[in-house]
Amino acid sequence: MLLTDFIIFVLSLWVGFEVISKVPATLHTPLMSAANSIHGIVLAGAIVIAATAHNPVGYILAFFAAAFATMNVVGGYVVTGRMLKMFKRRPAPATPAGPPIEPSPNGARGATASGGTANTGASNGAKA
Amino acid sequence: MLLTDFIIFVLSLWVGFEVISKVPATLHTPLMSAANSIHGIVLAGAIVIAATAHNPVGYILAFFAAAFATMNVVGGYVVTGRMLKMFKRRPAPATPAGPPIEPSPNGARGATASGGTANTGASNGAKA
Amino acid sequence: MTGTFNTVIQLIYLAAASCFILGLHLMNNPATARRGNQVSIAGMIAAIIATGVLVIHLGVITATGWIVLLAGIGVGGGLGLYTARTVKMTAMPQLVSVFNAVGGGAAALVAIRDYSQLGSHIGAATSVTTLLDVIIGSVTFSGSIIAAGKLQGLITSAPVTFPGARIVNLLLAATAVGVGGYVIASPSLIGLGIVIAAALIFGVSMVMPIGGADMPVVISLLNAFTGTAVAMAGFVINNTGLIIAGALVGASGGILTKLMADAMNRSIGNIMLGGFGSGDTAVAIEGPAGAGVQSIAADDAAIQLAYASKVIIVPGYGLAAAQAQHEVAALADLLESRGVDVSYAIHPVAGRMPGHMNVLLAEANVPYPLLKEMDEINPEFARTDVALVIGANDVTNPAARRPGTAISGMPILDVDAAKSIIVIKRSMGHGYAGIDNELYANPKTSMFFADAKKGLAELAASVKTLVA
Amino acid sequence: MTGTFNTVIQLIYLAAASCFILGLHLMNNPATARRGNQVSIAGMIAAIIATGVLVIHLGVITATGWIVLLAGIGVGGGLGLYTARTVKMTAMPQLVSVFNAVGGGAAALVAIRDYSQLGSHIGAATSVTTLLDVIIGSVTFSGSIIAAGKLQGLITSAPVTFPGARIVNLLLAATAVGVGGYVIASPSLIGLGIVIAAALIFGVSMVMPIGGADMPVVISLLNAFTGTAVAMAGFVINNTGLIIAGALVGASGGILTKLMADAMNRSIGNIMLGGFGSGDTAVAIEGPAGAGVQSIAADDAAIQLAYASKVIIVPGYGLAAAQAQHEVAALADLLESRGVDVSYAIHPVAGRMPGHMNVLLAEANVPYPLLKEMDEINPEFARTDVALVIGANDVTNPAARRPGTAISGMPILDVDAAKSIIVIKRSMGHGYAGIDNELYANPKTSMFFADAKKGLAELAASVKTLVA
Ligand SMILES: NC(=O)c1ccc[n+]([C@@H]2O[C@H](COP(=O)([O-])OP(=O)(O)OC[C@H]3O[C@@H](n4cnc5c(N)ncnc54)[C@H](OP(=O)(O)O)[C@@H]3O)[C@@H](O)[C@H]2O)c1
Ligand SMILES: NC(=O)c1ccc[n+]([C@@H]2O[C@H](COP(=O)([O-])OP(=O)(O)OC[C@H]3O[C@@H](n4cnc5c(N)ncnc54)[C@H](OP(=O)(O)O)[C@@H]3O)[C@@H](O)[C@H]2O)c1
Repeated sequence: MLLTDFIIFVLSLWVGFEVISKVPATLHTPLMSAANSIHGIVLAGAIVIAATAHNPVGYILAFFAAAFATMNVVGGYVVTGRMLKMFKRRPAPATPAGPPIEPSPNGARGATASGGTANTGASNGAKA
Repeated sequence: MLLTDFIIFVLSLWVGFEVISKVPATLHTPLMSAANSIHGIVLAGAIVIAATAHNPVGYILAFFAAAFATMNVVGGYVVTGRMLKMFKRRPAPATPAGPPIEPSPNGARGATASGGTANTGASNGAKA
Repeated sequence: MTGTFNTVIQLIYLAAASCFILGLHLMNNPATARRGNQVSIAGMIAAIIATGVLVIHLGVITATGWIVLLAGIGVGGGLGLYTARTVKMTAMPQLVSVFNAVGGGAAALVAIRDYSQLGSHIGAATSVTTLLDVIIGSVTFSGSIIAAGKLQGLITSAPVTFPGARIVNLLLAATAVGVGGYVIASPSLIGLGIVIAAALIFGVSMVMPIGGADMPVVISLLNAFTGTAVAMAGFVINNTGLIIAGALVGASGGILTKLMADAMNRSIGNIMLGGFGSGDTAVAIEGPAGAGVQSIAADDAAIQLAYASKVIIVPGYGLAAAQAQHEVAALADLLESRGVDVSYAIHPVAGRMPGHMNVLLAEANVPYPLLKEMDEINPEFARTDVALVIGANDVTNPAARRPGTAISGMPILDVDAAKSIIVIKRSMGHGYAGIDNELYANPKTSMFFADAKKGLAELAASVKTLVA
Repeated sequence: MTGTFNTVIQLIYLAAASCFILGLHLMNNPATARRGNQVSIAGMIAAIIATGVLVIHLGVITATGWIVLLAGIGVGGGLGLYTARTVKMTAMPQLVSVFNAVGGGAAALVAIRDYSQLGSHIGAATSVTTLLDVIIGSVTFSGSIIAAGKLQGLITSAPVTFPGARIVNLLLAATAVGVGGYVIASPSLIGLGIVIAAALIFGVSMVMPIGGADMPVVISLLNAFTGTAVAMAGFVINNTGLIIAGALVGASGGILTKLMADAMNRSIGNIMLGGFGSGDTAVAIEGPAGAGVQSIAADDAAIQLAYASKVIIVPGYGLAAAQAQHEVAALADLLESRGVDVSYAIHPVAGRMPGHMNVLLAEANVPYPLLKEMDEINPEFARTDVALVIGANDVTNPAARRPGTAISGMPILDVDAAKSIIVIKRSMGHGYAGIDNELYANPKTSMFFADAKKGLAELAASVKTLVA
């Protein structure tokens, strides 16, 4: 059991390692905040210990664990959402929406710093 | 057991999904060949069934399994190696080594189509 | 519990984890970032509900347990929602840090509870993860609170250190680990208490010596810590969901920390060891000084701007410090209404947190497309009549181009390529890096010495008079 | 077996899998690709040795088992090494396809062996994966062999199809799955045989209707299939190493297939349904034809090249077909010795496989830095005196820039920006896409009608005479 847990742990590390590709600096803070919300899943752990609590100490620990975890998960997602609102797109009044970047032939996945903006830029163009 | 195996399976799918970022087309064939060699790990399976074989049928199956798998793994890696040899660098006689690309601030990971060549180009410059 | 039931729960956890992964993936790109967050939320809801169902199914939870649990969720949820809704955009990093703290705290509590309950009946393997969870969780808890305090200005953002600080840190770490090892061998709650105390103090003494301006990176690092702590909690209560999500955050947080540090060309190492993160110690020498620096009056600056055909605004930390985002937006609108082509040059590390300028200007409803990333806008400066630098310093300092300076190697905005440059700042005071800026001595440059907020208001006023 | 022993083996598998991941990661970038392959190899060796040790430790293997095993390894290894060493660079895709076939075959055999041995004692869950393994493995086996045959020219590369082919495919698939379901319910070797047969035939009939030129994509897809089959084999014999590595290949292979298809702007869907992958049905109409097309003689072409200051060579499928790589390298050296700046413009899908031109020119020892990717070289055409197009057609066809053509939307090399263009091909014959090329009617273009090998030799000769 511990072994398979460990295997799962390592594989998840790999996923985390690979999932963050080159990100425009603008997204660093939102991404940090998003990752932050995800570890709010510890709430699941809090629920479990609340379920097995039978004495005052247990209840107190469970209470704080639940409160802390919920604060993390709720607050985290709301803040992230607010940060990402700044990517809402409104038609650009004066300037052209984006740089004329040649669509690279295999531009399938993984936003690059410039690539990222290019995308938004492009879709602005579409909207504007 | 089946459950944890499945979890491991899904996580590995995610890793595979994330690990291939934008690759210069030049590398498509070598990458395909590399992935090909990796599934040569089925040789481990062949060894296991050879270990548990006790009748002619079992032996025959084990033999072919072992032969097939070994061919896959050995051939795969050798071919990949040969393909990648073409990235060996020799000082460029006439032309400049690479395009003058501004190093992007967070150019930490994940090669982009052009980025890829830029890298090689750059290092040529260094070598030349 | 029935096998199949458990299986279903596990599969839901797996699905949730997949949502988290997909969410992060989508967040690599501004175009899909918001969808990413929604996917992630969906996964979280699924995971929590599944756990609730599991607990009900187990049926061991007492009535008090329910009350405690729901009370905790209510209180925590309320606090989280309220703070997250009301916090000012620019104060978000410290809030994230607080959420970090509570996350780490919760992870630690899970392990503590587990340890105190099981006492000596736990196998060594489990209690190693238990202790790791306790230690990492506690360090993150106190460390994150200090980090938040520094950013909020409740604690001096200047590096606080004292002779022998390093040794103290080493001792604390040694205590936590050493005693930790002991309590694994022979379980004792006092021992555990010592471990917790040592870890908490260590968290404080780890972050105190780091300058406020480096906090974004530190927070990101502590974020990765919390992830790891949560993964450990997953081992403790043997919950796959926690393990996967925790490890995911641990690794991606680590990568993210590196990207951040790279962007402000610092190494994580020398950030953690403290050093020039001293932040805003830049003393504002009153009045202009320095050789060959020419200053300019509001009206003349206004004329240049009003009759330019292309203006690029270069915002920096000063704009945030002066809270002048609305003024700058107003001025830009004014110029645009006169047909001037206005755009903003956003340096990756302008301000004091990644994306600082974006949040700031978003607050003033500057359309996102007007904000241009550095690589995108640098070529445009040559075609620009006036570069209006507002409270930006280091990110425009040509000194970065030659080696041997505090900012050498940091990519900068090629402001000096513009036909003329107007700099709004209060004095010749230094920026974060604490070095002089050669740009100000450039003959093309004229300094408009003023607080950003007031200065911009003046400019707007005089532009208006011009138009009238 | 002892728990710890098993644990160690599992950890070695995990380490091996991590090597595979890291290897693929490094292979995303030309600069680190070779190291990536070495890391991957290291992981593989570790995994195999660990398995060997495991088997010895179990001690159940018979002497005959050893002989059989080692014989198999010897034969397979020898074959693999020999073919891989001796194959011509340009024949590599078909060889990869063969390795694919044997990999899938091996995976299928593992499941067959397992099924035949365990008979009815297996739980449904296991035998679902068993059947999946058998089916996917068999399809890959026969499909890959056909694909290799088409590329090698042993089987016509033209799409082979007949009325009702689709229905037949459906029936075959239905049989495999249906009977598969039956043999899970009530195990029977005959049933398994039917499943295998149906799967094998399906593999053939799936690949036959696809044109030879689309084979690189098909091979990549089958590669992903094999990965999945191997993962299933991992489920069958409950081996984590196989599961991780297999799933890894399954997913990354899938992504890679998509990237490939995108690069030659096809969708995987319409490739699998066959269609205009018909490849080299381009009939070579003898002698020049077409309005307003001017042809040029070797000497005149030689003069243009010899006195140019910058020449870009645009190789295409024709260069490979004529095996003229050494001739082009020789000509390039000759020009460079005269101080002409020569470089090669490599279109991502020039030729018939990704990287076709790179392997081809590498064979003639053209230094890698001279090969420029499309995005990098396109801006340079404007500064180019002569663009020498050798057996390239579609990748230079301006028709791609406007909608409604077979290649619309495919990014092309901006050859027509060069001051003058010389095209070497045998006739006005079409390329892979089977459409006319407006470039040839361009006043700046002069056609040098010849087989690439002969033509280039002539050119070199006349350049030499000029120098003398
Ligand atoms: N973005 C991040 O994630 C991050 C994190 C940590 C550190 N940093 C560092 O912070 C720096 C950011 O560069 P920057 O150019 O944005 O800022 P800066 O280099 O720190 O300069 C800010 C300037 O604004 C002026 N200023 C301060 N208050 C002002 C006010 N009320 N009105 C007008 N001007 C005011 C100051 O000059 P006066 O005193 O003369 O007014 C100061 O020179 C970089 O060195 C970066 O590495 C960034
Ligand atoms: N790279 C890949 O992965 C891949 C895979 C599948 C399909 N494709 C497709 O293949 C095409 C590649 O374009 P391409 O420009 O490289 O090739 P192409 O468009 O297929 O044109 C090749 C040209 O070479 C000429 N040629 C043939 N044999 C020759 C010889 N012995 N000497 C001189 N010329 C000869 C032919 O004209 P003559 O008959 O008049 O000589 C033909 O027009 C693209 O459409 C691409 O989508 C690529």
